[in-house]
Amino acid sequence: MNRLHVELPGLKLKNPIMPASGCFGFGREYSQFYDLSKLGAIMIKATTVEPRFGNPTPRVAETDAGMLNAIGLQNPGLKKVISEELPWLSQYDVPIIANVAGSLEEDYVSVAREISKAGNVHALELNISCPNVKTGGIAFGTIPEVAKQLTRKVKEVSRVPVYVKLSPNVTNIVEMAKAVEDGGADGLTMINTLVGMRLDLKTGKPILANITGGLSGPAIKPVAIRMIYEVSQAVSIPIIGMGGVQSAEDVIEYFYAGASAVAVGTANFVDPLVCPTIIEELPVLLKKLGFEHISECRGRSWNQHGQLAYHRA
Amino acid sequence: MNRLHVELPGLKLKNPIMPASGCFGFGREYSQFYDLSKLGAIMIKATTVEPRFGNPTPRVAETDAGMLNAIGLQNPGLKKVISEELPWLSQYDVPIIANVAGSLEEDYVSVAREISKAGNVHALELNISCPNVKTGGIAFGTIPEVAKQLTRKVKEVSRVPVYVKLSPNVTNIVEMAKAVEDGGADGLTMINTLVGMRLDLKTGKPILANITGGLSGPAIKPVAIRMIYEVSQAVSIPIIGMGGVQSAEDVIEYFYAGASAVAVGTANFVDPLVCPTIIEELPVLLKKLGFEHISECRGRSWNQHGQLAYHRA
Amino acid sequence: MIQKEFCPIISQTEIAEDIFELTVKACLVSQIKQPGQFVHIKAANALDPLLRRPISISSFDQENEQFTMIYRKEGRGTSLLAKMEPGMELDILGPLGNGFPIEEVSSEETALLVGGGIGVPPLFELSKQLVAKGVNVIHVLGFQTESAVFYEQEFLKNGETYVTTVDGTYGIQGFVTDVMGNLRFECIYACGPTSMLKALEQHYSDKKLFLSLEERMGCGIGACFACVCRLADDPSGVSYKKVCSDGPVFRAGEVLI
Amino acid sequence: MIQKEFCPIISQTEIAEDIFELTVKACLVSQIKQPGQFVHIKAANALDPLLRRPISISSFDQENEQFTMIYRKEGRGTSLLAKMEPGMELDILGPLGNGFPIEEVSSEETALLVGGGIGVPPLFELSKQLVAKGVNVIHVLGFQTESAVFYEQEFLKNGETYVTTVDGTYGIQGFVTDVMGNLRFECIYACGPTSMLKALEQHYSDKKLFLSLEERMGCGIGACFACVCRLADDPSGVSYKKVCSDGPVFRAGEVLI
Ligand SMILES: Cc1cc2nc3c(=O)[nH]c(=O)nc-3n(C[C@H](O)[C@H](O)[C@H](O)COP(=O)(O)OP(=O)(O)OC[C@H]3O[C@@H](n4cnc5c(N)ncnc54)[C@H](O)[C@@H]3O)c2cc1C
Ligand SMILES: Cc1cc2nc3c(=O)[nH]c(=O)nc-3n(C[C@H](O)[C@H](O)[C@H](O)COP(=O)(O)OP(=O)(O)OC[C@H]3O[C@@H](n4cnc5c(N)ncnc54)[C@H](O)[C@@H]3O)c2cc1C
Ligand SMILES: Cc1cc2nc3c(=O)[nH]c(=O)nc-3n(C[C@H](O)[C@H](O)[C@H](O)COP(=O)(O)O)c2cc1C
Ligand SMILES: Cc1cc2nc3c(=O)[nH]c(=O)nc-3n(C[C@H](O)[C@H](O)[C@H](O)COP(=O)(O)O)c2cc1C
Ligand code: FES
Ligand code: FES
Repeated sequence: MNRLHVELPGLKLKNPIMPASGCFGFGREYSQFYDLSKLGAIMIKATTVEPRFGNPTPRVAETDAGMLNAIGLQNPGLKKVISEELPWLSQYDVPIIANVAGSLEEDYVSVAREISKAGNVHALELNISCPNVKTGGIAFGTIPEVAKQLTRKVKEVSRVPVYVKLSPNVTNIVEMAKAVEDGGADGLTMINTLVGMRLDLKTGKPILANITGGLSGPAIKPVAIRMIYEVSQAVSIPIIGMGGVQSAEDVIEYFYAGASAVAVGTANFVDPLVCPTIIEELPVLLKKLGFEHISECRGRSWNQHGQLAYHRA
Repeated sequence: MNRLHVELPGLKLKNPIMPASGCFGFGREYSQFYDLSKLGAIMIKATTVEPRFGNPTPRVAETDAGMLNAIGLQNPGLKKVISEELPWLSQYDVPIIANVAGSLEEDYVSVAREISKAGNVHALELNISCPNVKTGGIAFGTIPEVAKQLTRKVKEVSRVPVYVKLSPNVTNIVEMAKAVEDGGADGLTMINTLVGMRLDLKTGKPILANITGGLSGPAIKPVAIRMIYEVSQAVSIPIIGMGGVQSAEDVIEYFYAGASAVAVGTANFVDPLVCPTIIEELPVLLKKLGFEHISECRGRSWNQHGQLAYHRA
Repeated sequence: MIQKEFCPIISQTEIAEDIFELTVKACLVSQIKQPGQFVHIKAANALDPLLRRPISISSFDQENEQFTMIYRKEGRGTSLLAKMEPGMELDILGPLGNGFPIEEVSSEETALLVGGGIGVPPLFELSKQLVAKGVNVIHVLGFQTESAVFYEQEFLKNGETYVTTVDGTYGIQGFVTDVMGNLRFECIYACGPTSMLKALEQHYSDKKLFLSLEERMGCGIGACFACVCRLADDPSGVSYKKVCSDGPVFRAGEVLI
Repeated sequence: MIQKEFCPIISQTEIAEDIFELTVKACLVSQIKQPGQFVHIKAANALDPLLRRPISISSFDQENEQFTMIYRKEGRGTSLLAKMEPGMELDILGPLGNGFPIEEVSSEETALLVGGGIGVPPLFELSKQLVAKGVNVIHVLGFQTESAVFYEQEFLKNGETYVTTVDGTYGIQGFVTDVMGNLRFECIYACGPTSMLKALEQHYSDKKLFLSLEERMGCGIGACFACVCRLADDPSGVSYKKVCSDGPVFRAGEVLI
């Protein structure tokens, strides 16, 4: 019995588990540990038009049950991603979700247009929520009308479905979600990191060279679950959930909240084998809980049967 | 050498450590463990005009390095707080900061007017940020203009300085802080809890009867530090910082960020002696770090000398 | 007085499937007033898990300054606890709350002690104290299944003991209430799942009946208002009791369960 | 190949103030290629602390499948590590990165090994391998103060060894660079604080010079871009190396430190 097969716009997933963008590079490093074809999908590192070096180091700082990062969207740029990374990834039987970033609307549009042509890119993830870049970005992720416009523009040029990645650093997440749904988004991914900071006890100065960073890991899971619970009831597009996922139990909690698939970020750093481990443990846990298929869990926190037609295989 | 004495509007504090509102009741329980006069101040449980039962149980749920609560402002009401709790507390040589809550503007105004007359109430903490009450509340804590109006109204009737407690569940915390400063706030307290949620693995339903709750504890500390860092540079009123404080090191980190005093919430549940322990350890740590007085730490993350005249004894 | 103490573990044994008996050395034993009180345990020195766990005192020994708990390995905290070994120290806060009033039965009378699953432990100390007082004691202990049964022999030493299992794999098949009809007693002391307590309250409102409640806790000492329950008679709509500091044991009819 | 393995602790000793020598049994030893590689250690099974800690391999023994690390007890992770005892298991990921190229010196030549504080450990395996190869080895080891000095005897067995302390409480007073002026060598291998590495780069750009860098890490395997440094020669402004997977050892002048 296949308990894990899930279909989302543009994505036929063997299972609903995928590494989150920025926590898996372009897959090369983790391919040393396991066959990437085991994954439901791969969300690759943010891609911008030009190569970016990102922020100065230190770029990470540990926090209680979490970490801050301020990588600053370091990436080799659109051309190299298309000419080197995506072709390398095409050896694996796994759909790629390309994380699209930029400072200006044109940047997003250019990256989306080009990267969506790659054969193994099955969906885009519009990163309007990176807390670690100074220019642009913020407005896209916090002003509904701006997010909607950007989504619309990207939808116009993308050959594949577009998921918009929401920032949790807003007063009203439902409003943001509805705006990008209105803009034509095919799905949502949430949440990106919460803006946080740590200071060094000895110097009094920020540990991160960038001063602030994005908080990820188990610490933020309750915020993510709450936001997905709220948003999944207010929109009719599917959500890929993320934030502190470490185990099969966490995945089920995300489905209960209303997610249709789940991404794993920080946990990869703690255990490089975390994704295949979760994929292996999920069917056992589902069976134990009495579910024939993972989609039965979806939305159970707010709906008796937790199942919507569109994402069941 | 007294390294800990701090003065804030309305408050001459032996030390800058106080239990946070809602995490210490009205002090009776913790008085079994130590002399409450050791504390810098006490922030008592939210008081509303009428007695409130609060939300149904379960009201707490554990999370990674944190907890959710949805107490729902249970309290015995203004009359009893004034006739029983405050007189009981007056046996201790410790200033009380009264946490004022309500659903309507009138409620806040009534509580503020009456409770500020009590002799041992040296300041009010305007709770415009409780995530666990359905009516009112939210607008006060998320719309700058509304928060400002409320602050102004409360200032008109209060006999003691008014601190406004900010919610972290907003897009722009600086805007909120500036608005209440404009409204006449004498100080800020921040942060209240982040809205979060947990689901039960077996039932799929929320663990909290109230569905969502407020996330507190070490998990939220990086968010609090970041917000205090931002706000302390943008306003000229002092900040009492809180969120996950557990140790003397944490207190210093809050001062570095820009806080002028620190409140301890959830940690009281883990260790009922946490406040006196911190108070004892602080001077030792300050000495080790080379500070003569804790005020030297203040704002060190953004200002070389970390010291502002108004809060030094 | 409530104490916070680092208590060395004396012994830990798995006495049934996932059921552990844990004995610690603790000065706080001198403060125990009643059977049915509990302690609040920090299962890790670190942040994971953050909160303490409430566990009943199942028996204690003033003279040797030690007490025993029996708990089921469930989630994160109790799983960590189950890994701890003699010699290690546990951060314990207690004794907490108010327990079973043994003064409510006199020596000629019969007390019925009704326990469900992991509600059984606090009844053991109660049973010992009642017997010491000369009370006639009958125990009815309900479990899910054979592998979950524990302490039958220990209770038997104190008096008549009936064990039920839901699936009938051991003892009498059914619920504790299925056995109780045939027994005579003046007073019931009970601890177990809410459904069991409700059934008792419904059928035995004519008897003296004391129930030990469970509720999720924050502080465990009465400060955070996490664990409140409503009074049964509540004209104002705002009256309450705290399970941690007013309870966990209440007279039936006092609070809504 | 990088392995993730639960490694039983064979021994742990405090060899200087807050400096611990920890030896574990590990199959991953068979994968070690060079001295100067490191491992990434999870100091707790729980969430506290969350991230792994990078620690250098200070020596290893292929035959007995064990390797040794030397670390300073600093913050949360290393403090937890310091409490662990033989028999317990450590979750270790490794071996990681690229170490010191011993092929850069030939057997007639002299290599100078310069270590500062907790940068000393990886030089020990390097020293052993160079000596085995017939290279003449000189060690200059800098510490803060007497109580922080470790492994002097061990290094002495391999060759000339100078110890400096900043406060002059042991050995020569001053910095490692104060000693180096009088020595003759063809190649320098160094690990220690950035200030030390910078000084070496400035004064010895004419020599073969290999530096082991430190940077805060996320993944430790090259996936997260936490630990990048810029290339010294970087016309595009975006070229980089990752300390974890391209380093931690770089040829002086290759990257900006
Ligand atoms: C007064 C009292 C006495 C108790 N005595 C015993 C006893 O003697 N033996 C025993 O096995 N159990 C007892 N319990 C239940 C015990 O507290 C829980 O089983 C335990 O807290 C579960 O913790 P965990 O880490 O295993 O589970 P988790 O799922 O990791 O716990 C998560 C959170 O939920 C709380 N929680 C989970 N289940 C319960 C519960 N049933 N009651 C209260 N809080 C809960 C935990 O305390 C923690 O805060 C008692 C509970 C109370 C209130
Ligand atoms: C390649 C490499 C090899 C190393 N080898 C050794 C060694 O052999 N012996 C030794 O004692 N130390 C070594 N270090 C430094 C060691 O990693 C830190 O001392 C350790 O991570 C501190 O962890 P903590 O839990 O004590 O401190 P905490 O302050 O709790 O650490 C918090 C976070 O900061 C990181 N961090 C703190 N200090 C450093 C540092 N100096 N370098 C990198 N990350 C840091 C931690 O890894 C953690 O993520 C090495 C570092 C690197 C990069
Ligand atoms: C080191 C690091 C780098 C990240 N880079 C990106 C990125 O490039 N694009 C993006 O959309 N999200 C990025 N994120 C956010 C993650 O994709 C994810 O949304 C977040 O970390 C929450 O999930 P987690 O708690 O499982 O890590 C990054 C997170 C981390 C920790
Ligand atoms: C159980 C509980 C009850 C609380 N009740 C109140 C309250 O009545 N009024 C208020 O302003 N804040 C209340 N808070 C928020 C705390 O005062 C504090 O802002 C928050 O918990 C963050 O601090 P901490 O992480 O140290 O707990 C409550 C927090 C908890 C955990
Ligand atoms: S647990 Fe805090 S009041 Fe009972
Ligand atoms: S630590 Fe992740 S790339 Fe080096």
